[in-house]
Amino acid sequence: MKVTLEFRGGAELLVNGVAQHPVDLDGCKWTVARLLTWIQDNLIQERPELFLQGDSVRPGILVLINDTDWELLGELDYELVENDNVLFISTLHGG
Amino acid sequence: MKVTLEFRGGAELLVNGVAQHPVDLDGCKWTVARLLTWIQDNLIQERPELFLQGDSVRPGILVLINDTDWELLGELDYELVENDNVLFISTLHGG
Amino acid sequence: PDKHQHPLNHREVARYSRQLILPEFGPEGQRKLSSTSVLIVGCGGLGCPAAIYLAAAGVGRLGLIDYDTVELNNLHRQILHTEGRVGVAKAVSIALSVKALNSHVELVPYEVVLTSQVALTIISKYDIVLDCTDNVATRYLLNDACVLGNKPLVSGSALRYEGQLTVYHHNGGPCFRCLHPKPPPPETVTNCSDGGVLGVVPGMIGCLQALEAIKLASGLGTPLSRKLLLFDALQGTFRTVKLRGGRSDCEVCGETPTITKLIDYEQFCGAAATDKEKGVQLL
Amino acid sequence: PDKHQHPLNHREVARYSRQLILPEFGPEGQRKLSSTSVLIVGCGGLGCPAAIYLAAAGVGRLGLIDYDTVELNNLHRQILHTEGRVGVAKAVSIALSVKALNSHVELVPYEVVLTSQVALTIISKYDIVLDCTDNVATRYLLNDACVLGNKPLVSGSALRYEGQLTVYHHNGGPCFRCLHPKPPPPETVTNCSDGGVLGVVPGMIGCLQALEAIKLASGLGTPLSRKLLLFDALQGTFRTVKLRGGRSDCEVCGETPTITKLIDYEQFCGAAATDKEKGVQLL
Ligand SMILES: [Zn+2]
Ligand SMILES: [Zn+2]
Repeated sequence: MKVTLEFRGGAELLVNGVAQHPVDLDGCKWTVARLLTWIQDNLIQERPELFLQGDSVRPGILVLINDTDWELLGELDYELVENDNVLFISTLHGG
Repeated sequence: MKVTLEFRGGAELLVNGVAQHPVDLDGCKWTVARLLTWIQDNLIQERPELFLQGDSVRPGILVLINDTDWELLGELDYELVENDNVLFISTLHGG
Repeated sequence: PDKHQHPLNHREVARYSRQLILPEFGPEGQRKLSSTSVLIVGCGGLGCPAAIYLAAAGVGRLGLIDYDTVELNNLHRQILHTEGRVGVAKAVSIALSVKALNSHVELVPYEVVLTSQVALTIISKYDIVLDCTDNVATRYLLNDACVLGNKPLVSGSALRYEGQLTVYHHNGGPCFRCLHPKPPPPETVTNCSDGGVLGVVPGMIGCLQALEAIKLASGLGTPLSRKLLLFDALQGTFRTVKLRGGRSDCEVCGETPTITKLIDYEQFCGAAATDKEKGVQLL
Repeated sequence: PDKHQHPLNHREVARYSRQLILPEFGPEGQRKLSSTSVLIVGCGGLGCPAAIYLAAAGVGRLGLIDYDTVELNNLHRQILHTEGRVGVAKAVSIALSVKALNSHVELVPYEVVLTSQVALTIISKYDIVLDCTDNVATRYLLNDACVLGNKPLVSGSALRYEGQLTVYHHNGGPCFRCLHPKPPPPETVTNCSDGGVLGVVPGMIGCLQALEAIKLASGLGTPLSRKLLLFDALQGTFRTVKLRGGRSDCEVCGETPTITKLIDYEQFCGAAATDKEKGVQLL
C-alpha cells in the first residue's frame, strides 16, 4: 500500500532532514499504531524517543491524516488506505 | 455534469458578488467555449462585455481549470469532465 | 448608548477612507475596531508587524508586553525597533514607532515578565489576545489565562523557514491544551536563538495575526479557528489543516476542568520562560 | 576577487546571527544578499513591508521609486510613513524609516515618475525589481523594461480583501505580457482609491515580495515562477495555481519580439499611470 509520510516543523530532523517520504507498505491492514512502529524501525535514524513515547507520538507532535487532525479519525486505530498522506508536524514556539 | 465555477479578484462582481457557483450542466460534451456562452446566458447579470470579448474572456481575466492555466490545457477547446473546477480570476493592480 | 454607534469624525473618515469604502467593513467595522482592545504578548518578530498593522487599521487600545530590551541581533526581523533604541525596553520601542504612525491609538506598554501573578489582571482589560511569544512555558500560561479569562487567543509562531498560525478558544474550537495536553520534552524545543529564523517568516505570521484580530473585532470573514495554517517559506506554500474541536476532557477548557487558576508553567514545562541565548557558539 | 567571498565583519555577525545559523542560508547567503541590489517601484502599501524586510535582512542596495508624497489616507496601510511626514516624498519617507533600522543598507530614493524615458536606465543598476505599483500602465511598463533589461520581476498586487503574487521573467517562466497580451478595458480596472483595501493585505503580499527577492538573491528554495499565489483575507486561504511558461509568440519576451524599446503605456492601456483619487464621494 502506497502512502506518503511527511515530517515538518522540525520533525524532519528525525528522518535525515527529508520532509517527504513516499513509502510502499507490505500488505493491506495498516493502522496508524502499526505505522508508528514501522516508522521507528525503518525511518528514524537515532533517538527514537524524540518521535515516540509509549505507543504514541511524543508530546508536541501533531498528526494530520490527509490534512485532518487524527483525533477526528480514531488516532492510533485509524486504518490507512491507498494514497493517504500522513503529516507529522512539530509545533513551533519561536517568535 | 457537475462542475464548480469560481469568480475571484473582482470577477465575482459580474455574478451577483457570489464567488462559488456549483452548477449542473445538461449533457456531457462541454468545451470551455460552450461553457463561456452558458455563463453569459445564465450567470452574468448585466454588462456581459465585462466578461466576454469576441468568443473568449476579456483581457485581464485569467482562466484556471483545476488550478492550472487553461493555456496549458487547450483553452477554449478543453473538454470539461465531472467535478472540474473552473476559476475566473480578475488580475489585481492595486498596491 | 452603544459604544459602536458614535459617528466617525472627519479625521477618521479621512484617515481610514480606503477601508471605509470596503462594503463588508464600512463605518460599522471601523467603529467596532476602534472600540476593541488588543493585547500583544511579545514585542519581537511577531509582535512588531502585528502591532503596526493593528494600529494602522485603527484598533482602539493596544497593550504591549515585553520584559526585554532591544538587542542588535533582533533587528534582522523586529522591524519596529531601531539601531538608536538598542538597550531600550521593547514594549516602549514598539509604542514609539506605532505612535508616529497613528497617534490616536491608546498605547499601554508593559515592561514586565508575564507571570501567573499578573497575567489574569492584565488580560482582563483586553478583548483579544495575541500570542507573539517565543517559549513553551509562556504559551501554556497565556493559553490557560485566556481560557480562564474567556478571551480568544490568536497564536502565531515561527522558526527557521516555517510559520504556524491558529485562533484558540474561540467559538467551540480547541485551546492550546486541547491539542497539547502534555508539554514537549524540553530537549525537543528549539527557539529562534538556537535554531535561527528568516526574518520575513515572523513578518508574515505577525501580519496574519493582525488580520485575524481585525476579523474577530469587526466580525468580518471566517476566523482561523479549528484550523491550523502552516507556512513554508522555502517552497512558498501555505497549507491549512483541520483541527479537533475543544476537548470535553481538556484540563482547562473541558467540562470538568482541573486547572482553575494559573500554575507554575516553568515547572510544568521543565523550561524557562525566555528565548535568551545560552552562550552557544554560532559560527 | 569574487565579491561574495569577503568575510563577514563582527558587526554583521552580531546583527544577522539569527539568520546566519540557518544552515541553508549561512554566511554565504548573507554575502550574496549584501552584494545584491533591489529596486522597489512604488513606496505604498506593498513597498513599505517589502523595503523594511529586505533592509532588515541585509540587502546591499535598495532603490526606492515614488513620485508621490505621503497623505493621511495612506497611513492605514503604508506603515513606514508617519503622521509627521504627511507631505514628504514617499521615497524619502521610506528611506528615513529603513535607515533607522539598518544604516548599513545603501538607500537610493528616486522622487520621479517611472516613465519610458527613465525606466531602463534606472533598472539597469539593479539585480532584482519589485513591482509594488498601483496601476496597469506602470505594470506593463515595468514588465517590458524588466524583459528588455533582463531582470526578474517580483510582482505583487492587492485590492479589497485579496492579494496576488508571482515572479515574472525568471527561469523560463512567463512575463506579464505572456499572461496578458492585451490590457484590460479601463472600466474594468479598480484601484485602491476606488475599491478600497484592507491594509494588512498589501502587508502580507509585500512581505512575500521581500521573501521572493531574498530567495532569488541567495539561491534559497523555490521561487514563485510559473505559479501565481492567490490570497483571500476573509477566508484566510492561500491558493497557488500553475501558470503557462513564457510564450514563444510573446510580443516582448518571445522569439521574435516586436517590442524592442519602451512604448507609451498610458496610451496602450488607455489609462493614466496613477492611483489618484478622482474626486469620488466616498461616504
Ligand atoms: Zn482546551
Ligand atoms: Zn512574455
